[in-house]
Amino acid sequence: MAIGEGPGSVTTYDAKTPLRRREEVIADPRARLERMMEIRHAEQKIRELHEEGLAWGSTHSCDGQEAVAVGIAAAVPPTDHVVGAHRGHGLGLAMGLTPEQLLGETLGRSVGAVEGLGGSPHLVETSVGLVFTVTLMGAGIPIVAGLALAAQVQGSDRVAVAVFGDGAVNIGAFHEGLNLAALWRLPAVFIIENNHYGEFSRYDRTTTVEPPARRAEAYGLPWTLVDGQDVDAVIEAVGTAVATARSGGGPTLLELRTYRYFGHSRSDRAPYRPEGELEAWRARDPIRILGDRLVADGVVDEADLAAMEERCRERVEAAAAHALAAPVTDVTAMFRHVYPEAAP
Amino acid sequence: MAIGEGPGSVTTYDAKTPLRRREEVIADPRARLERMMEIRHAEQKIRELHEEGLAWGSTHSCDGQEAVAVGIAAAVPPTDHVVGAHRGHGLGLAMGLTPEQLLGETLGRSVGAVEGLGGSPHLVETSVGLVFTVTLMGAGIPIVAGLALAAQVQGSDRVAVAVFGDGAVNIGAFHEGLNLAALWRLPAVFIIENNHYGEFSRYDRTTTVEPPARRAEAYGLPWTLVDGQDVDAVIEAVGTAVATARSGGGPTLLELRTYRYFGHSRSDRAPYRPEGELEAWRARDPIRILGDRLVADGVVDEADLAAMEERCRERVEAAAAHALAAPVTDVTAMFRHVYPEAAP
Amino acid sequence: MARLRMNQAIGRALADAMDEDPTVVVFGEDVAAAGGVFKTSVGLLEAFGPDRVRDTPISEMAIVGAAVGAAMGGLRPVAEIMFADFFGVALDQVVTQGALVHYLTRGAVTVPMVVRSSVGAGRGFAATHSRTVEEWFLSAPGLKLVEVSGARTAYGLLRAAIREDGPVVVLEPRALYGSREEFEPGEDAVLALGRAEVRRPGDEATVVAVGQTVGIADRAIEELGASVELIDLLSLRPWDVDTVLESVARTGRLALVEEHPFTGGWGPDVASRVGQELFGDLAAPILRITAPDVPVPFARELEFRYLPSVEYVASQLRTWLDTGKLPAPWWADIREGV
Amino acid sequence: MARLRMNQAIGRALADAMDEDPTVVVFGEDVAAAGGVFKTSVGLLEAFGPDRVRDTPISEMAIVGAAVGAAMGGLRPVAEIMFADFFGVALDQVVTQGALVHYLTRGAVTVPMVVRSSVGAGRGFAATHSRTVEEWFLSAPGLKLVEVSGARTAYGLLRAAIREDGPVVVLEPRALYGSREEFEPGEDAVLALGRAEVRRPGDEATVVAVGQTVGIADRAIEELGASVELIDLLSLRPWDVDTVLESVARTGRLALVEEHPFTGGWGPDVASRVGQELFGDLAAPILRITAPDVPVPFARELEFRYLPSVEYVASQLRTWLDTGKLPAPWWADIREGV
Ligand SMILES: Cc1ncc(C[n+]2csc(CCOP(=O)(O)OP(=O)(O)O)c2C)c(N)n1
Ligand SMILES: Cc1ncc(C[n+]2csc(CCOP(=O)(O)OP(=O)(O)O)c2C)c(N)n1
Ligand SMILES: [Mg+2]
Ligand SMILES: [Mg+2]
Repeated sequence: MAIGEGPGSVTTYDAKTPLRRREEVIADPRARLERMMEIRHAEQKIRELHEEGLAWGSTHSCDGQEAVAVGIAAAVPPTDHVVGAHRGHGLGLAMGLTPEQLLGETLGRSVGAVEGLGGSPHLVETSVGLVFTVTLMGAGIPIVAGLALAAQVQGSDRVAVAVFGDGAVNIGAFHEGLNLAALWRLPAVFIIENNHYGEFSRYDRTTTVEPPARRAEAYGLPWTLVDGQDVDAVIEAVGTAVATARSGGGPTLLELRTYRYFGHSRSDRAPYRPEGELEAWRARDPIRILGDRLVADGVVDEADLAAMEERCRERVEAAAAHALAAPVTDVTAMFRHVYPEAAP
Repeated sequence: MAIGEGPGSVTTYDAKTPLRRREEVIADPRARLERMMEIRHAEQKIRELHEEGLAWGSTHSCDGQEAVAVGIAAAVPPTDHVVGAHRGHGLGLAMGLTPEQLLGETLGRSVGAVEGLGGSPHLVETSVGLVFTVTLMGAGIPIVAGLALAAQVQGSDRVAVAVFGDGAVNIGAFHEGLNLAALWRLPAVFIIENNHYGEFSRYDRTTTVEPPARRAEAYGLPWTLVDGQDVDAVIEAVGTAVATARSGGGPTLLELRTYRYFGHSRSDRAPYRPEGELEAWRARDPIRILGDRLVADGVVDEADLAAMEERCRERVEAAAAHALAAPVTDVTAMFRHVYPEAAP
Repeated sequence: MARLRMNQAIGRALADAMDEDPTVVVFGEDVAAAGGVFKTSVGLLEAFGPDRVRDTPISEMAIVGAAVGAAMGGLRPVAEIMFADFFGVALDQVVTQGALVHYLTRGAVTVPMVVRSSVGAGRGFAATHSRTVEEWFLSAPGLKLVEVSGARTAYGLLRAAIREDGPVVVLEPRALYGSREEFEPGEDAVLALGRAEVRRPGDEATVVAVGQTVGIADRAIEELGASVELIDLLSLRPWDVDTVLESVARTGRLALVEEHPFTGGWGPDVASRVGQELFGDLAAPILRITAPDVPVPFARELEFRYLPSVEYVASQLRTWLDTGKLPAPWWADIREGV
Repeated sequence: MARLRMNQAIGRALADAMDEDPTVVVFGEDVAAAGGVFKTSVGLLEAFGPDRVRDTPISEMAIVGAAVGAAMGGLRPVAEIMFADFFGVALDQVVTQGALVHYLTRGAVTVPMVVRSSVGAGRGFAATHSRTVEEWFLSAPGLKLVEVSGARTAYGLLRAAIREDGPVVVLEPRALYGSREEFEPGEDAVLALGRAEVRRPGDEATVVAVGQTVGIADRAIEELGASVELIDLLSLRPWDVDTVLESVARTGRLALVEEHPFTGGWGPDVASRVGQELFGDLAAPILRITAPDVPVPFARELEFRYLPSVEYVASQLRTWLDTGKLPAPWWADIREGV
């Protein structure tokens, strides 16, 4: 096995923390709610760090898309392989990365998920199966086919999952990767996280079929359109697709409908959105939907919600303080891991 | 207009010959039959030239696929733009290239379609709209979108046509090119020449939908499956698609079902074909189908057919003799047309 | 005179070209309604309409391929590839299709297309969005390649590229999009492809730089206080052999300041050619000041260490001028590539 | 001892590696049932079954991407890209994805993949199927690049590449697939990446060649009758600086025989580095014997004129050895690039 055998990142938190955090999300709906709140707080904090001039460079927030991230993390066991895309803060935290790992990466510190060498679009944590994050549109799709091929050849029951944006459905790698995965009936799940926009273009201004997931038919694959604001719907759909893949039923293409509350990246004020669109989506806020449901079901009460929010706030603040206090990544780090160390 | 303005090839036959030959094919079913015979003879001659060691290098014969070539040439006016693919001897002759141009190119002579610089997979003759031939799978598809974009922006009623193999439907450029053409409703027609094989792989062993043309639906485009052995069916389908494109109705994806009688290229004896497959297709030989029809309709009689065959044989023999007598392309030719001449 | 940011100068060049020639069209990801992610095409959609200024899907192969076809069909398309790293999915359309059409049609078809793209580090875009990948294009027969170094050269070279009858790739250092320069746009500002510019005269040594290293080298020479000639290469294919040779023949020394890692890029071609032509006439070995052979790191401190800085370039030049020997690069003592 | 054609040696290397290591898998277009269009994988499907030996669709991006993923997932995939020109549609997966995974996961994930591909002219495949595009890979941090020169090195380097824990691109001159060489396959035949080989000793000059130019240079030196050392570079990234420098320091002269056009390719890096390191110690300018800067022409006479021939290499070397000056290339009097 190539994954997880490397020396791994040097971090000050416990190496088992991500897996523990992941197990919470898998096991407990309250943990899912809290994780969604944590993601929201982390995004807010990242914006602050940028405004204060402490963070820099490329970053993409996912406020509004938390149910997608947490739903995937809850439905996919940590032994499966997931490849994410550039807008991955939420997926990273949901899958188990610590806020320190995320904020450290954003700040270019040694405690970052990849030691500050990749930046926040490049989160990885192999202990929970987040094996790579791809920032070229759709490039992760054939890679996930390859991960699934490995499982198939090895006779493993591991499943490989690709998460990518609606913008990636028009790129060549999407086509080639899906065809290959379908042809070889690979144990893979392909997830379009349709937040309605590429950078500044609504998906229906660039994509010629509605819904985009219908493209699955071009490869003889099943597809499902899912309410990405409802974490339980996400878990259900992803879980079904993963189970199908695991039992030899081949790949599924899922489209999770969601919305990003902020611009594509920091400088984008999103002037291209039609009036009222943001408000309509905010009315279906994924945190509220799950919160209301858990309150209605008597699983939590309002005081619990407030306590969760407070814990998330504190956790994120502590993570930021910790990351800011951590050393800037050493210059020598850029020379490490360019090539694997030769066996001694 | 960029096309046709360049200095053009130096050839000894009349520069108007290709257009005249094209007009014959458009106007007269007998000319279509004779052109199909000519293609068959030319392919036979090319094999001989290779066996005799006179020709060399990459070449792909299209015996069995003549109705596709001639049908397209008959349905598309010479003022439209066509981009072909590597297996293009038939399309070239059908569109109007002379046998000298084809055989000269095969032999690397100055009388070749592109002076022997491209080889027989790179036939071009702008006077009849064969504006480029692409030998990387599917790469012509976005180029044809671009040609159609030019027509659209210019307000011209020109249509652009891409002809490519069944092997090209799994390449990224197919996906990206069709989506863009559909999105912009470009005046283009995309033609899959499905001869059932890539190099040595049957199309259904690499392609996950049946028929491949159904992929049009992934771009909201209409598609048609056509009997590629019946030149009249080809003319009808291509003509309809071209008319749709010309009148602003956007692109169509056509699949013309056909079969290549010989291997992929010279060295291939095609051992991968199931027994009886070739014979079954030979029973639906496109030349025979049209010949029988014209005889049945009283347009030609058996003597006419024999005369046509004889003319084709003679024309191809004369072309071969002429090409062999022509000078080998001069070494300085490889330095010409690398860049356009600067305006004087 | 106008004082424009480089991105504004590019927008101005596009607008002037579109005004002059109705066959010029512009397309790419978010170039129309949004005016480009780097604001290099602001206002074009409003001025020239949706037929000539178009947003595309995220489909780099289709973008370049459509430019090839549109150019064959009689337009002068200017396509944008947002980050040059993305040519990794579309290189075929540039070098194997577009650049060969004229040759393979024996001059019957021309491809007057321009593909613009941003390059380089210094903006926190990390490993996959920060390379200058000039070597992907340098050896492509039929293609021309330029890299601009500021607002004025961006304007002048883009206008020249649009007028060119063959395909041209224009690389724009994205770290410079916001930098301003004063110049007079218009006919007189159009530059010639294939020509380098002497940016400062000198007689002790010649420095050749490209893109964002031109400004860095300029400040480094200033700091140094030596009489060093600075040449902005501008065109990478073909590059201006005559101007470089003339200068080095005079100064006897050549240093290159490259953003690219030591291996590959535009530098070795220039160094190797000058070494051949001026064999025996050089007073010192050719100095290549480059980035190290590693992926572009994200952390700000690392990214600016990766890039040749003014101080680093000055110190390298100083040692080399003083000793006539090659100074070790800053990373010499770090075990590389492990 | 076995006397194998180069394509057989490649098949043997694949079979031996698959025997040795059950994680080795092979896929690409028509590599399984047909044994490869160049017959480099004949019999593997029968020997190792359809799980480990697979035909793919014509989808280069998926082929390389699947190799990246399969390698991440614990296999050692050997993917085939039929003609290296086709990397123009799949370069991203090699240099921007595969080569960066180890770095961007800080060593947590390795990518032990090999991508084999055929390169070069001399077989009548014309402009779009004949380039050696080494410059597309030369500057890619995280990647290794080799080019084989016959049956023995094809076997030895491929086996080494398969054992490597990072991604390796193996270029195979397709003109040599049918050429035979006698050697003993097996453990002792495995070569080390990063090492050049001295193919013939000499003390008047050093010639460095790669791929099919190794044999051409060898015959040219033979014809010349001079004492010229011939080095087969074999590895292009990283290249064996020590072996080359040691030789040139001894002989005082360096000539490169390159299949690539004069602009770009592996030559300028070697020439520029040697020029730096041995400044003042060279008895003559570094000679680069290359192809001209034009697309590969189809006509047989032209294609073999394009490629450096034995006679041409010998005559270039002779003039250079005799005069200490650079001879003009054969195309010097032809107006180039028009
Ligand atoms: C091949 C490629 N083209 C373009 C880009 C630039 N880019 C980065 S993010 C983005 C928009 C992506 O939209 P989508 O896939 O919907 O993801 P989202 O940002 O909405 O999460 C683009 C075009 C890229 N990274 N890769
Ligand atoms: C991108 C690319 N990949 C692979 C090839 C090699 N190749 C040449 S022809 C061919 C088979 C093409 O099959 P198809 O498209 O069905 O056309 P046909 O040969 O049947 O006419 C292949 C794989 C290529 N030219 N381009
Ligand atoms: Mg989106
Ligand atoms: Mg076919």
